[in-house]
Amino acid sequence: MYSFEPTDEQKMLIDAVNRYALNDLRRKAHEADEGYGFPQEIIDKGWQLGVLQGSIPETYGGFGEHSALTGVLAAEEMSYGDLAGTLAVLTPALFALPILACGSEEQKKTYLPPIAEGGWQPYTAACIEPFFDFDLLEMRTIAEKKNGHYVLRGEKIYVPFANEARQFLVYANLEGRTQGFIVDPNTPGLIVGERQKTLGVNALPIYKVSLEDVIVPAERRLGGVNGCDLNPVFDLMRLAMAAMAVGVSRAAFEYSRDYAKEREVFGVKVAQKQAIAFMLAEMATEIEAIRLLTWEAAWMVDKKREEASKQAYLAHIGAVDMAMMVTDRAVQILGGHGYIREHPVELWMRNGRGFAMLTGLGII
Amino acid sequence: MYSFEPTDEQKMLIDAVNRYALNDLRRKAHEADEGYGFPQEIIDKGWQLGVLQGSIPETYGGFGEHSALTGVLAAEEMSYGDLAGTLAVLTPALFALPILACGSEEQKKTYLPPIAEGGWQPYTAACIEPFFDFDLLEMRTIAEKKNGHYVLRGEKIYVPFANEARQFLVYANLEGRTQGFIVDPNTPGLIVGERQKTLGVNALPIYKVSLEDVIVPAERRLGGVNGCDLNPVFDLMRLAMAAMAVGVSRAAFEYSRDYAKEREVFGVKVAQKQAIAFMLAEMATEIEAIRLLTWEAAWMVDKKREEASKQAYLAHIGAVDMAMMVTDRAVQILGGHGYIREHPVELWMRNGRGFAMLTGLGII
Amino acid sequence: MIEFEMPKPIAQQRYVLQTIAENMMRPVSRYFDEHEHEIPWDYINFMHMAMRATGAGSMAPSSEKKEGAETEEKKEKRPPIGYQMLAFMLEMLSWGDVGIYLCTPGGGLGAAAVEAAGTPEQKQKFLARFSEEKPVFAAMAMTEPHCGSDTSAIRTTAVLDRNTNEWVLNGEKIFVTAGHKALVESNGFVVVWATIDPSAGRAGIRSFVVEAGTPGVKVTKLEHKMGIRASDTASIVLQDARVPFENLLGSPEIQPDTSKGFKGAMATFDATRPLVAATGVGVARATLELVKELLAKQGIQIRYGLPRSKLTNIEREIIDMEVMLRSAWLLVLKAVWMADNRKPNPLEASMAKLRAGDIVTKITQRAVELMGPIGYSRDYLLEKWFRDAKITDIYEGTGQINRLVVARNILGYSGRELR
Amino acid sequence: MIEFEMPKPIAQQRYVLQTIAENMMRPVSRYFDEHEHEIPWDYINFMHMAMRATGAGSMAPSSEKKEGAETEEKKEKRPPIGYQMLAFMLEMLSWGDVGIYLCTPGGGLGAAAVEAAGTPEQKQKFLARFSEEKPVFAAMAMTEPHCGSDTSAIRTTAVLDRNTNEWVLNGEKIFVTAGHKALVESNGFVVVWATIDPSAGRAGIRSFVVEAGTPGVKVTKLEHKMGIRASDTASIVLQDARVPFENLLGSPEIQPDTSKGFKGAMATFDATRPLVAATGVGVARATLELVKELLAKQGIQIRYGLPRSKLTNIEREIIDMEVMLRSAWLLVLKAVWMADNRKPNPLEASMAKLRAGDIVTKITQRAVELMGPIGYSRDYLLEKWFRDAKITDIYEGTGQINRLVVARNILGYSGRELR
Repeated sequence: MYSFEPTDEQKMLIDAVNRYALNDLRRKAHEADEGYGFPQEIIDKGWQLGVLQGSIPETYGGFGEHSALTGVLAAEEMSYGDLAGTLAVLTPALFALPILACGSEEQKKTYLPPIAEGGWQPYTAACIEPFFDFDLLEMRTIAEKKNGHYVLRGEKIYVPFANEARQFLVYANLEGRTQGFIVDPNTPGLIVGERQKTLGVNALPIYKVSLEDVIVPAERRLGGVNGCDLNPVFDLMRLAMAAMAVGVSRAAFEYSRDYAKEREVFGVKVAQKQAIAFMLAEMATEIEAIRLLTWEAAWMVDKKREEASKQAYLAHIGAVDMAMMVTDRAVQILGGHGYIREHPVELWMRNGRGFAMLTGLGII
Repeated sequence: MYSFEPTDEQKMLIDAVNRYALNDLRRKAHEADEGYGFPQEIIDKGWQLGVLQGSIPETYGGFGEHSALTGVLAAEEMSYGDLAGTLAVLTPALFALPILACGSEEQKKTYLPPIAEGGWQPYTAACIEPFFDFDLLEMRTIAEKKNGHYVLRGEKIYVPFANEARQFLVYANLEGRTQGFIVDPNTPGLIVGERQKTLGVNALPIYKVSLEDVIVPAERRLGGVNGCDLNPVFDLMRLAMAAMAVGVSRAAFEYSRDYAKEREVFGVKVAQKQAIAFMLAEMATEIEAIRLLTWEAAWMVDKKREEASKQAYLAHIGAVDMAMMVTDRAVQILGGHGYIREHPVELWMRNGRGFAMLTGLGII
Repeated sequence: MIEFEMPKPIAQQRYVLQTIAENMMRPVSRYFDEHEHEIPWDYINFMHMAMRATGAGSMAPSSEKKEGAETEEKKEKRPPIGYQMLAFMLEMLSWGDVGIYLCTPGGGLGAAAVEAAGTPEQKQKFLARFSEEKPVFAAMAMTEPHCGSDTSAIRTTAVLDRNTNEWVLNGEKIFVTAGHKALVESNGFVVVWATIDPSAGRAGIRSFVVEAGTPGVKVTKLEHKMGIRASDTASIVLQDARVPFENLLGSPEIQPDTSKGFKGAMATFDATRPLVAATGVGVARATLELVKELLAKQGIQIRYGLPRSKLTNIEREIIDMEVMLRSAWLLVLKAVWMADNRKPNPLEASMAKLRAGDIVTKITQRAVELMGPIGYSRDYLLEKWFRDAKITDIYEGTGQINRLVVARNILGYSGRELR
Repeated sequence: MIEFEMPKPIAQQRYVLQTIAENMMRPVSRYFDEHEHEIPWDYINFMHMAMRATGAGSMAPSSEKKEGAETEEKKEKRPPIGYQMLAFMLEMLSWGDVGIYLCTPGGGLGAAAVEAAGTPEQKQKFLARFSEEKPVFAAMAMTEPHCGSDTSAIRTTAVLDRNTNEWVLNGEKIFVTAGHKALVESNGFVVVWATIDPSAGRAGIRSFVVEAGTPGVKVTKLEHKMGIRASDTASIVLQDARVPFENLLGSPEIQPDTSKGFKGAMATFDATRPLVAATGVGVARATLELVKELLAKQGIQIRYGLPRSKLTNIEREIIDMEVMLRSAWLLVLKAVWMADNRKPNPLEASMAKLRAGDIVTKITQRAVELMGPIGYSRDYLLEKWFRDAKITDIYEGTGQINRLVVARNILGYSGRELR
C-alpha cells in the first residue's frame, strides 16, 4: 500500500519538534551564528524532545525502536528551525546510533544507557577528513592491527564538541574497509585542535582532531573484534543530510514566499510577478519531490530493502542540489534584503551549500 | 585592440549568405527534411556563394585566404537558414580544408584546384564511428603500415554523399594517433552501406561506410608519408559545429520571439508574460555569449594562438548546451504549435541536439 | 502510516502490462513512428479485448469503478487505489510506447470528462459503448486555432434552439488527441468545450458530448508531429452541429450558475494531469533503462555511493537522472493517492505534471547526447523518445500553465491576482 | 575587423593591478572579512596615491578622460578604450578582493553619476576633490526601505525653497555602498535620487549631490552582510537637508521636461552595469583558478578535447565553468567596447550583468561543492567568494531587472508593455 500520511504518533512528534524549532532554534539562530553557539539550555531543551532516546529500545535505556522514517521526519522539522542547532542537539546520536546499529551486545549495554537515560552529553564522532574528495568508503585515516589492538593515524575535521567529548567514535580505514572505533578522549595521541570556522553551521562548535598513533583496544572496535558492515550507518548519515536539507529549504522557501507576498514593487506585490511566482512554484515542487524521495529511502532502510542504500544516496544527492537551488533563490527573491544578516535567508544559503560535505556530521 | 565589428568584406559575405539562407534553404527546409533532401540546384546555388572557394588561395584555384573567423561568420549565417543544407553545401570542405591545412604540397596541387574551380562535387570525409564515446583523438578505425602502404579497417557512419563520392578523406588511428587518408571510392574493401536516418539533419544524405582491409598508397596519407598534426583540423570542425549551433539557435530564438509577439493569450501577447519574456531574454543572452566565444576561438585559430585548441573546444561545448536550451525553449514557447511539423522549431530542436555528435560532419 | 509498498493488484497488473509493452508495443514502435497516421489496430484490438475480458471498459479514472472498489474496500478494509492503478498502467504502457498508448481504446480524456462532470444518466448513455464489441474512442476538444492554454478565449459557440431543444455548435477545434479515431474510426464521441455566453468569459464555458456521425462535424486535418506519431491529433470543424439538450455535460441546473460549469471542467485536470505526468515518467524510465543497458554492454557500471568528485561524468549524469526520475514518479504517486483518497489535489497534480514534463525532456535530451552518434541515430529508440518526450511538457497544460497553478496554490492567489 | 587582441595599455595596467591584487588585497582578504566595518586604509591610501600619480583621479568612467583619450586618439589614430580599461581594472581588483575593491577611493558610482548627468561646471565642482591629497569617496543613494528595484516608488522628496534657492531633501536611503566613507570618513558626497513631484512617478525623479557635512544628513546604520564585508553599506537619513540649487545634477533646463531627468539617470546604468559585471567575473576567475590550482596539487589535470562521455565529473564541471567564465567576460567586453565607441548598449549592458550574476554564483557555488570539506572551510577563500559572489546578481539591478531590460530590448517593448 502507498500512503503519505505520518502516523498520529509521528504527527505529535513533528508538532513538538516544530514548536521547538520555531520558538527556540529559529529565534536564537542569528545570535548563535554570529556568536558561534547556542546556549546549553536550548540544546538541553531540544534533547528533551527525545528524538534519539525514542530511537533506542528500552533494554538500552531508551523508550522506542529506531525508525529511519521517524528520524527523517524529526530531522526535517528541527532543521526547519536551524541546522546548526539540530546538529548540536543530535550530536550524541553520532555516537549512539552506529553503536545501536552495528555495536556488539556488550558495546550497546555499556554505552547506550548512560546516553539514553541522561541529559544531553557530548558524545561525538570523528568522521570527515580534510580532503576535497573525502569519501566515507575510502578514508585516509588508517587503522592498523598491532599486538592485539588497533593503532589509528590520521587527521579529522569538523568534529562537533570535540573539546569536551565524553567519547569519540572514530572512523578509519582498516585494510580498505571503513570501520568504527570507540576512543576515550584521554587516549594518548588523540589531539583536539583548534575550533574551525566554515561557510555555515557556525553555531555548531567543531574541531580538528589529530590521531597520532592512537591505541584502541580490540574490543572497542565497533561491532566487537570482528567489526561490522557500516553501510547501514552511512545510509542513516545520508538520510540525515537529505532530511535536513529539506527542512532548511522549506524554511527558506516559506520565508521568501511570505516576503514576496508582503513586499510591493511597481505597484503590485513581488509575488504577483510571474518571474518570482514561477521561481517559488519550482522551489516548492523541488522540495516536495526530494522530501518524498527521502521518505521513500527512509522507509526502505527501515524495511531493510536491498535498494535502500542506493535510494538513500540518491535522496542525498538530490537534496544537495535542491537545497542550493532553493536557498539561493530565497536570497534572490529578497534582493538586497536577502544579502544582509538581519534576514535569515543568507544563513540558510550558507547552510544550504553544506549538505554534500557535512555527511558524517548528522545521523538519524 | 578589441573589436566586434566584421570587416566590410565579411559583412557583404554575411549579407549574401543570409539571403541564400532565408530565400533558399529556409524556404525548402521542411520539404527537404520530410523528403530527405535538397534539390541539387539549391546546393549548387549555395556553392556559388564561394564560402569554400574563398578560403582557398589562388595557387590552388581559389580566390582567397582561409580564415576561420570568416568561416564562422558564414557558417552561422547559412545554418540560420538550415543546418542540413549548410552541411550539404559545405561537404566538399570536409575533404578540401584538411588538405589545405595539413596536406603535402603535392596533395594540395592535385586535389584542391578541381574542387575550387569546379561546381559543387561530392568530395567527402569519413570521420564519425558508431560508438557512444566516439573520440576524434582515439578512433577505432585502424590504419596499419604494411608493405609500404596503409591498410584501413573499421566502421564509419554519417558519411555525407558517400554513395556518389569523388574522393573520401578517411580518418583512422595509426599507432595511437589520428591520421587522414585520401581514399578513392573504387578502392576494394571500401563498402558504402545504407543511407542512415537520424534525429535531425535528414535532408543531408549520410551513409555507413565499411573499411575492410582497404589499401591506401603511402603518398595518399594526409600530409604525405610522414603524416601531419590534425589538431588544427579538429579545431576547425569544432568551430563549425559551434558556429552552426549559433545559427540554428538564432533562427529558433527569432521565430519564437516573433510568435510570442504575435500570439495572444489571456488578453495580452504571449511575450508580455514575464515567464516567456524572461525565457527569451535568457535565450538571447546565451546565444550572444556563445557567439562571442566562437568568434574569439576562431580569431585565435587564425592567429595560431597557443590556447586556440582549448578555446575552440570550449566554444563547441558551450554551443552544444546553448543550442539544446534555446531550441527546446523555442518549441516550448510555441506550445502545441511548436510540436507540429508545420512550424520549423521542432526541426531546429532536433537539429539543436546534434552538435555534440556531429563533429566531423562540418568544417569551416 | 507512510508506506511505499506496491499493492499486490498493482504489481500483478504491472506484470501483465509489461508483457504487453514488450511484445505488442516495442516491436512496432519504430514502424508506427515511421508510418504516421497508420493505426496500430493489433494493439487496439488486443487491448479492447483484454479490457472487456477484465470488465475494465473505459480506461478513464472511473467513479463507478471507484465506487466498486470502495464497496470491495468495505469488505476488505482496503483504501481505494483506482487512480494509482491507472497511473501505473499509463506509466508502463508509455514505457512501451507513448504514441501507441495514446491509441488505447476506452475513451481517454473524453471519457474522463464524462466521468468527472456527467450525471449518472449521461455516464450510462455515453460510456456504455466502451464495453461493446468493437473498440471505441473518445476525445477532448478544447484548444482553438487562436488560443492555446487560454480556455477563457474559446470562441466555439453553443446556442440552444428552443424549438428542437438542441444545442447548435459552431467553431473550430485543433489538437484533438484521438479525434479522428473517435469520430471516424469508431462509434465514439468528442467532448467539445464551447461557450453558451460569449460575453461571460470563462463562466460561459460548457462541455458538450458530440457523437460520431453528428451532421456538421468534420475532421479537417491530421497534424504531422515531431513525436507520438502513432497517435492522431485532429482538427475538427463544427458547422451548425446539433446535439440533444442532454448532451450538455452535468445536470441542467448548473446552467444558471454560470461559474460552476467551468470549475467542474477544470477539475478534471486534477485527475488527468498526474496521469499525463505518469506517461512522461514512463518515457523517461524507458530512456534511462536503455542507456544503462547500453553502458553495461560496454562494461560500464554506475558506482553509487561515491562523492561526486570521484564520479565519472557518465556516472554523475545517470545518478542525476535517477534522482529526477524517481522523485518525479513519487510526486505522481502522491497526487493520485490523494485523488483516490478524495483529498483535493490541484497543487500536487500540477507539481507532478510540471516536474514530469521537465525531467522527461531533460532525461531524453541528455540521453541522446550521452549516447553520442548512437543516441542520435534511428538505430535505437532514444531519438524517438527524445521526440515523444517533449509533448509531456506541452499538452494538458504547458509547464508554464502548471507553474501558474502551483504558484497560485502556494501563494493563495486567485487567477486575477496572479495572471 | 573582429579582434581579440588586448591593447598594450591594458596589458600594462593589468600587470600593475595584478601585483596590487596579489600583494595588497589577497593577504588581507580574510582579515577584512572577519573584521566587518574596519576600513582597509592601507589599500585605500595606496590606491589614492597611485591614482594621483597617474592622474587618474576619479575612478568613474570619465568623459573627460575619454575626451582626453580621444584627443590622444586623434593623434595616434587609436579608438578609445577608457571603459575597457576600467572593466579590466575592476575585474582584476575584484579578482584580488571584491569587498576591498569596493573601498577604492575615487567616487565609484557617485562620481559616475556626476560624469554621466552633470554639467561641465558640476563636474568641475564635484570631481576635483578626488585629486586632492586625501582619499575621497562618493556614493549613489537610490534604494529606499520600502522599494527595491522600483525607482518609480522613490519617496524621498526634494522641494525648492525659493527664498534661499536651495533644495530641501527629506527621506531615507538604504543600501548605499560606501555611504559611510563618502559622508563620514572623507570629504565626499552622495548622489541622492529624490522626487521633485511625487505625483509624476518616475518622471519626477532627479538626482542631487549631497556633500559630506551637510546638516540634516546622517548615516544611521551600517549593514551586516553575507559577503563583501570590507565594503560599507549604509543607511542615510535626510532630514530637511539643504543643498544649493545647482546641486541638482544636469542643466536646470531639464526641470520642465520632466521625463528627461529620469532617463538621464537610468542611462548611467548602461555604463555601470558592465562594470559591475566585470567585478563578478573577477570573483569567478579567482575561484576557478584556485580550484584548478588545488586540483593540480592533487595531480589532477583537466583533459580538454575529449567527448563528455570520457570526462570525469570534475573535468566536466571545470570545463563548464570555463565556458561560463569566458563567455560572460566577452559579453562584458563587448558592452564596454560599445560604450567606448558611443554605440547605445542598454541591451548588451544588461546581458553582461545578468550573465555575470548567473555565472559567478554558479561557479562559486559549484566550486565550494567540488572542493568538499575544504571548500566549505575558512581555510581557503572559496567560501568567502561564495558569499561575495551573490551580491553581483543583486545590486545595480537584480538578475530579474536585467532580464526585464533585455526582454524589453529584444521585444521592442516599453516598460508599460512588459512590466
